Amino acid sequence: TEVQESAFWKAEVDLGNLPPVADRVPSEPLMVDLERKGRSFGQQGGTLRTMVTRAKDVRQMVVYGYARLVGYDARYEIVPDILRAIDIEDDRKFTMHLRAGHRWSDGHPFTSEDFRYWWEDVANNELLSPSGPVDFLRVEGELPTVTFPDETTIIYEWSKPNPQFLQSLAEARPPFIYRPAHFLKKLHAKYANEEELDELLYEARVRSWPALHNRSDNMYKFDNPDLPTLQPWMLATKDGKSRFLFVRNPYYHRVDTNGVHLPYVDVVEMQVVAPGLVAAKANAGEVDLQARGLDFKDTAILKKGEANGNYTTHLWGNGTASQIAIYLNLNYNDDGWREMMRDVRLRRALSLAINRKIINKGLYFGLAKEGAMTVLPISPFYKEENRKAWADYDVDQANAILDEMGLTERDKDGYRKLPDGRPMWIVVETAGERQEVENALQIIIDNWKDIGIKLIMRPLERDILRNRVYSGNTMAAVWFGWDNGIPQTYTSPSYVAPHHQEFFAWPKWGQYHQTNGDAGEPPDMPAAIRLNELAEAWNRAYTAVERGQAWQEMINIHADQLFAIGILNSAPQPVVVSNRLKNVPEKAIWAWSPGAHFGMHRPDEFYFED
Amino acid sequence: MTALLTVENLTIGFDNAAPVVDDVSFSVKPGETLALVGESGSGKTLSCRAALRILPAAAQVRSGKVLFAGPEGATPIDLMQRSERQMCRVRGERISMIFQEPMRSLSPLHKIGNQVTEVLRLHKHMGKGEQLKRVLAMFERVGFKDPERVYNSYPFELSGGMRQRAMIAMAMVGRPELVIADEPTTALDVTTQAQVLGLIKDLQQEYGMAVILVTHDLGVVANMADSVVVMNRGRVMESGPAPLVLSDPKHGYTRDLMAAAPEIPATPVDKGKETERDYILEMRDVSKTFTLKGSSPWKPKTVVHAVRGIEFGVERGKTLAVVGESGSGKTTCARMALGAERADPGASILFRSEKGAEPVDLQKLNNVERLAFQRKAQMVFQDPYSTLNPRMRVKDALMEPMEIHGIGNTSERMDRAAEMLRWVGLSQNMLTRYPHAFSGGQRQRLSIARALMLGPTFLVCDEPTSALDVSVQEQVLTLLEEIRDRLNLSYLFISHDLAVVARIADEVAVMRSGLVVEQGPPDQLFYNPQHPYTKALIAAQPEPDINRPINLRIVAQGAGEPSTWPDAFRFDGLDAPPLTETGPGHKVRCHV
Amino acid sequence: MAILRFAIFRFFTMLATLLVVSVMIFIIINLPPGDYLSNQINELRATGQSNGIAKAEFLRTEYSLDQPLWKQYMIWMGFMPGPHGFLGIIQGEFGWSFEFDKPVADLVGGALWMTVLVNLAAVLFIYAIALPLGVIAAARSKTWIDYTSAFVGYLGLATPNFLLALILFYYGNRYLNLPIGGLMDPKFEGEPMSFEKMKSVLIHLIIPTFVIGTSGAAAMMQRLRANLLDELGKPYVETARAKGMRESAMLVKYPLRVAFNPFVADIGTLLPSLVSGSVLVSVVLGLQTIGPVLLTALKSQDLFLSAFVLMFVALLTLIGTLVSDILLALLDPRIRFGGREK
Amino acid sequence: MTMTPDGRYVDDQPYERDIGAEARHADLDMSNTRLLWLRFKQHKLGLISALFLLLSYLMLPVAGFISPYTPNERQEDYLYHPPQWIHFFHEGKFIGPHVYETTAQMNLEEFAWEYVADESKPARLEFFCKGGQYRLAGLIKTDTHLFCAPEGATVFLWGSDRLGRDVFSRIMYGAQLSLTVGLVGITVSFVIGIVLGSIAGYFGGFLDWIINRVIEILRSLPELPLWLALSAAVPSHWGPVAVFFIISIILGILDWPGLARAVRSKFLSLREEEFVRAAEMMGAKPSRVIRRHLLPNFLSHLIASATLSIPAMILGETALSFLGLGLRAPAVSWGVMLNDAQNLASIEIYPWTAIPMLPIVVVVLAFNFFGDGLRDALDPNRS
Ligand SMILES: Nc1ncnc2c1ncn2[C@@H]1O[C@H](COP(=O)(O)OP(=O)(O)OP(=O)(O)O)[C@@H](O)[C@H]1O
Ligand SMILES: Nc1ncnc2c1ncn2[C@@H]1O[C@H](COP(=O)(O)OP(=O)(O)OP(=O)(O)O)[C@@H](O)[C@H]1O
Ligand SMILES: [Mg+2]
Ligand SMILES: [Mg+2]
Ligand code: NI
Repeated sequence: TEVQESAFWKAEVDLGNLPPVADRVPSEPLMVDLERKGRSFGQQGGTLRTMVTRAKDVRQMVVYGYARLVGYDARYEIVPDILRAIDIEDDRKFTMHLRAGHRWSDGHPFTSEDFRYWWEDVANNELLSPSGPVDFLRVEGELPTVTFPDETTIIYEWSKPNPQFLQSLAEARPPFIYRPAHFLKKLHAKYANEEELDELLYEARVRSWPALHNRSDNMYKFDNPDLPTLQPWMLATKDGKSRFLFVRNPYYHRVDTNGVHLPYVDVVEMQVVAPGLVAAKANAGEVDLQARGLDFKDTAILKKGEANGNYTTHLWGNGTASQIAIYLNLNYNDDGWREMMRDVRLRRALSLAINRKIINKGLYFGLAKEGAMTVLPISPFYKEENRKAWADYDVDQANAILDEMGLTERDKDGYRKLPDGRPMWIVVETAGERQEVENALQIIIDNWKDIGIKLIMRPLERDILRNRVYSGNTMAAVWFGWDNGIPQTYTSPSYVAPHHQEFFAWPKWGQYHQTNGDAGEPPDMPAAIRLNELAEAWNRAYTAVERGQAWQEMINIHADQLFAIGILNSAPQPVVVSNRLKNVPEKAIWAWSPGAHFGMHRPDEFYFED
Repeated sequence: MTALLTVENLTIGFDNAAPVVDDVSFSVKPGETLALVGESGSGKTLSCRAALRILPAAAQVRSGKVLFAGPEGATPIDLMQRSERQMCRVRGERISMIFQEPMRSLSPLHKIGNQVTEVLRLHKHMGKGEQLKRVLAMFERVGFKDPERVYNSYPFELSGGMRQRAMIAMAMVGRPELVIADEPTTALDVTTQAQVLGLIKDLQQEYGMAVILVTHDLGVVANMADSVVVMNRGRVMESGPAPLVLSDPKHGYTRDLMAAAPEIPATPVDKGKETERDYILEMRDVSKTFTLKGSSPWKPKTVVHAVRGIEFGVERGKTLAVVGESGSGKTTCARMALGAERADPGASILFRSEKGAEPVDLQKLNNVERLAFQRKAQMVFQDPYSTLNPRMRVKDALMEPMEIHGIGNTSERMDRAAEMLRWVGLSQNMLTRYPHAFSGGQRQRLSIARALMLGPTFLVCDEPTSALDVSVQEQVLTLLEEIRDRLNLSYLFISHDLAVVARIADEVAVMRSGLVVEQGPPDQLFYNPQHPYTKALIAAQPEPDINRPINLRIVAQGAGEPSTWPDAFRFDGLDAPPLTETGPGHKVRCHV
Repeated sequence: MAILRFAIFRFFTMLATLLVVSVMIFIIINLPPGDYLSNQINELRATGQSNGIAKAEFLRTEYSLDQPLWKQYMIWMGFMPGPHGFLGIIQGEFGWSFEFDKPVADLVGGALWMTVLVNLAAVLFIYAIALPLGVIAAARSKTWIDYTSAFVGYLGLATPNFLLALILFYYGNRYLNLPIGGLMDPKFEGEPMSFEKMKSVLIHLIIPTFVIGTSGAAAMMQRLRANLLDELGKPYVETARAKGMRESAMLVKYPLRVAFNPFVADIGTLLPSLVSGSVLVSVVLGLQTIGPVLLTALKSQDLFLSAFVLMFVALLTLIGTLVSDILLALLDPRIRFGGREK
Repeated sequence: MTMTPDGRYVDDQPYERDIGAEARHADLDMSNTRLLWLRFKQHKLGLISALFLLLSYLMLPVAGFISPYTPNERQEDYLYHPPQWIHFFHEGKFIGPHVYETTAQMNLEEFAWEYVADESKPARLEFFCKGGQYRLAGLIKTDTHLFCAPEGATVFLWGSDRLGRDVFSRIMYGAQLSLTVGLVGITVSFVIGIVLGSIAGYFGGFLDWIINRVIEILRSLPELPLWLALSAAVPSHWGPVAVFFIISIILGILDWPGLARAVRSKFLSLREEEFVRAAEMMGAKPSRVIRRHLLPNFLSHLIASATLSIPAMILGETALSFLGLGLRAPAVSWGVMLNDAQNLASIEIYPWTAIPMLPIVVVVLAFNFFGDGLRDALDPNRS
């Protein structure tokens, strides 16, 4: 089938400013068979209105656009997207094939030169990347050999497997291993004319070319309309403050099987509004597609506005492993408490004492799934018993456990005492941004009181909270569970191992790993050491089965050890969809990773029906 | 001819108390002057205010009508029934009022010129230039030497008399049909008073203006009034044509009043003289200059030489009276005598608390000495209203000096306050009132009472009786004399009333333009005045006798510009002849 | 000349004060633990992105954030040259916003105008409402108009701004078709000023002005009323009445001027409040003013950006106090410059 | 009355030269406070307000007794319960105060809770009954409540909130904090503001200069970062009330410059008044002049300012909690409650969660009228 010219660009084409569509799409475009995906074919046109809460969230368009070298499909499998194909040998050698005739949004050909430029002139340039290429390209410290045999082929090769490689490329925030070379060379000392570069530096008021280059090559920020892109929509607003328009990329690489050039929607209008007003504006029917900035507690008001606002509110499930999770800081600076918290029995007792049902009922209308922090059912590693482990409300058992631990002394208010005589007051710090957390803690305060433990809630500013946790000043903190609640065998288990300080239970172990031992402490609990070993094993594994085994054991350890006390998961996330907008799934998972929120549902296939 | 304004059966009261104005009626015809005389606190001011409907909020008009004749032939309108808005067209334009206490009655934040011109702006359609001309002309006529300066001054930069004249100018400049003048000349020296009275008469003749003149000064009544209303305790005691009432008072109160009127005795009374002089206060080479604030920052500063090289002393147990032209620096002198104002450098003001004691220089007191001095020296202020804290009950105001100096306990202070009030002829029940709930004369007596609370040895009285009717004045003067003699008090006594001065003073200083022009014991000064200004003063003293009108010629000559005086006395700019002794204790500023 | 000398003297005091303030501001901004780049790195790590970290480290040396605090201050102020001949405030170089990746000067320009617009509207609203109402409430004290205005004022004062805004937005949109949030219809953004844009801005200003203004208006009204009531009993008011002045004109000319004294004293805050007055309100109402910029800058410790805004506000505060002192002297001739005579 | 033919009028009532001294009034020896009270009594609205405030404050220690529930007591089956009426008549018969039992229904269409009352079975309210434990006046532990619902029924006079807590009870308890702690801040700010303002205004000169500089610097100092820094600095184990208390005081400390400047400028002009000079001439010390002469003449402004600070102080925490500071659960205050209500659902679907606005407005108005009454009583010119 012939690809049809879009009405949107027709005038430009007629004027000769733009080549006809046949010359714009790659010679082998990605053909999308919507029928087979269970969707309907649509038509081009329309403006899709959506809202963000900060101007810098224009980057959401990179997330939503989700044009990646490879990306997840609806079954969470990684398939080529920008790439025509990818050949993988033992997870060791990756041969990437570009689409012939693929072009950047400014019409310049997209070739292996763009990959070479990044690898040689950016990632390996000391000034631009002082610490060398990014981590995911290192396998036990080893960098790949990268070769560019021809215009459309790029080969990344390691001596050992790098199972994270593909997954990273499919992330919501991908490591752009290619850059528009033709555009950036003007800013690169190696290529640019010195005088012109100086002039550019002066204009931009930066002091060195790396600074300017760094600023200009940020493909994720998406705030520079001049920077060529491969995303379905490209930014058309210069210096926007509260409103950004994105128009269809005339060179986009996807076409539906009817020959209609994607994306269907011509223009995306993104408006920056105050966080508190998102629900009000959605209720007034001022958006076509919105989930960011909406909370479950807004559902009632959203439902109420449906009739007048001509939209429908879908409830998606949240993709994080736990909507609310309490992290006892195993690296807390206080010795007595640290030892206490490292005792798994305490964590179990605390978990058992939480009445999850009531929290679910009060906060989520009973629509979330109560349970400990583990993976979601659609993950292959899901086990019902893990979700249930230590998560059934049982005050007596909890009390029994605590008594068994020897914490029988109580103070005059009925709170237990630590062996050193201090009362058992657990200060739980939160980033005071989510009302539901406060409400849940409110219930947990009562719950824990029943087992003689006092919970003190302390909301802090997000950054301050992080700093406090990382330095070991925080006793316990509340955050989401793992971002990625649906890991597959190929998902790197790094985040479930003590590798990151961002897992608030082990900030210092994480630092130790992240800084290669410069800071923090090495893990010294058997379970944590085992997690490390398993992560290692996953890395070294050659087969999916081996990786799966490692994964499963790690998940089981978490379930047993309760490094984070999960409350519930799959919390409903309201998604407001205009009644005119089609192809938006009614039920889906709202996840940053994997899935890039709307991204993996391919918003370029959404269309307006008149 | 029909009456211009008729007040009929006016009764005014406060709260539930007995009326303070009780069934008062009077009327005034166009071109006529009605004098309202009577006891202090008898309701004169309230009756006048009622006519303009600007009574205090608490006052209730219990009955009565105020009829104001419309333009020729129209039926009179009852002002009591008019709307506020309609009253606006009567006030200021057709009836204007001169208030008794000029300081408080002028806005402190606006220049005099602005406040006076306002009347023209409101009621007359004329250009800015014309307004200015007219206001300046009026200023000149009320006796301002330097109208421009006054135009640009703020009220607190003027002397008491100057403010009063500004009020007069404000009332007159719109040429209303009726002027209600409430004690318009209390703060004016007699020459200026004569001038102002002359002005009122002139205007009356020119425009047929009617005047209601509230005054305590029977001399003024005799000189001005066509008819008289005598009030006492809120009631009209007697009224009728002036010649008849003055020459043949029928009512007992009127007779009392006439009898109490002080006069300069026809023959000198010899007051015992001592040779050795024991000064309680001595002022040497005291000058004071002020810089005006009103002028714009880019114009050169206006400097006022309020006092220039004063040299005199107050003897222990004696009274030094200072008389002189309004604005001549009397109050400034008095304030410096109490250390309330800093004199220009070079001055020395010495105070001896006891005979032969080491003198202290008021310019260089430390805190302890100052407190000790303040206990001994007190002041009766010229403008009592503004020196009373409006938010302090009289009780507290009176007790305050004793509190400050830690004398007595509360009940003793209270008793003393009640006692003092009785001394000055006020009821102790007034103690709970706030200052605004008094009549002008009553406030003046409060001021005296407060000054006496501490039992001072040195008292500065700045026009202490100017607002008092003659009988109360008599009572107060007697009181002052009595305690002076009993307690050996010394007074610096400022007054414009020569009769009062003649009665109380042991020595008199006459001031003009910041200088003492003549000084001496009253028996010499009054019977052998040397200086033309002194002569003018004496000539201008009004007497309660219809047949002895003021001799305006002498007044005009003496009161005129110093440059018009005979050679020997003439001032030349800031240069003045020296003070030369012409007789025993008698000094005159002249070239010999 | 006194005023002139006074003004010059005050001007130099102001500079000295400003210097003190700049030190304190710098310290205070650095009080919360961490700094922008560390936070940024943490954030990057938390979102699983390690590839931005190198850049952040790069910025650290670029902007001398690795230096001790006092050196950072000196460099920021321009007393000491930074790397790459980095200039400071006194050289007219306001620094760099990490968060927005732009020179501070470029960044605040537009927002400043919007801020001034919003707050000017609020100030006008306050004066336009509070002045007349305060005067009327005093002149007609204890009447329905007095009570009603007090009630409405306190209602506005006693409702948290955000709740008030939400209520007004919700029902305003529902029944009056007023826009929710923002300062103009998004489609006008970046457009040159036009009649339509003007209209849009005005319509969008209605609710924010009301929300920001009510508390100020209520405050001003009640205080003005109290001060006026004090003045109304004074004899000079009667004099003015006796002149035949209309009540309203009289009130405005005489007592109001006296009653205005405390407000003039506070005019100093007017200027800075034009910029910073409505920080939190702007944040919750989603106005594109300097408020949200400042708040995010502070939260993320975007050092130079927040320091610049704060310095600017401080400067305005100082100028404001200066102006208010001069106005005060003009308003009331009795107020002298200088001390009490002993 | 006599009218003589020559147009004279002479009063013919007997004339005595001197009417004897009047009897001494009783109120002469009355203290100023008593006189003030007598005058205050005449301002009806002020009087009512004062009584209301008095009652409110008297209620504080027994708030626990009056409220049927304790503040954080959750009725898990009654989330977002609408306000319940107290009925007296059942089917036309008077049976005393009672409510009806209700059952919750989840409306999955609208995602809102709905309650159906069982009108057939009246549940009589119990009095002096047992309920959640609380401390009377913060001291005596007890569990007796004035009234509560019988087993199986609930009494939510003003509805319940998201967690099933009784709004009425929470407002009662919230008053304990909102009506007290905020006032501390006001006091601090007033004391500092007035003291420094008067010193600057009265003495002028160098002192004035210094104080003015301090004011300028304080005013130029950014509050926002200060709060941010503070929120990180307060020790974790501090209770929410302690934190709030400190914050109120700091709020007060930061708040005084505005007032100080107003006081200063007013005093600069007042000190030139004649009566101030007169007092000085009598030897009054500066402190006395300030207390007795200057302050009373500025009292109206101060009273108005104080009244106006009250809502700001009650609500100050809502602004602060935005920054992660301010009062927080489990402490209850009106601000905390309103904070919870800051979303559309609370306004549109569960409007009773915004009820705490009412007591704030009422209390603030009461303070206003009380202040006005006071001002009026102090006003010498008043009728
Ligand atoms: N606001 C008030 N409240 C109570 N009593 C008042 C008030 N104003 C005036 N009075 C009383 O009313 C009486 C009459 O006062 P008014 O001012 O008319 O006296 P006056 O004749 O003008 O006396 P003076 O010659 O002393 O000025 C006085 O006794 C005074 O105390
Ligand atoms: N604070 C001031 N600022 C400027 N000029 C002043 C000030 N006080 C007084 N003057 C001027 O000083 C001169 C003397 O004033 P003073 O009050 O001593 O006069 P006085 O003799 O008491 O007059 P009167 O009899 O009218 O009260 C006047 O010209 C007055 O305008
Ligand atoms: Mg009088
Ligand atoms: Mg005088
Ligand atoms: Ni006289």
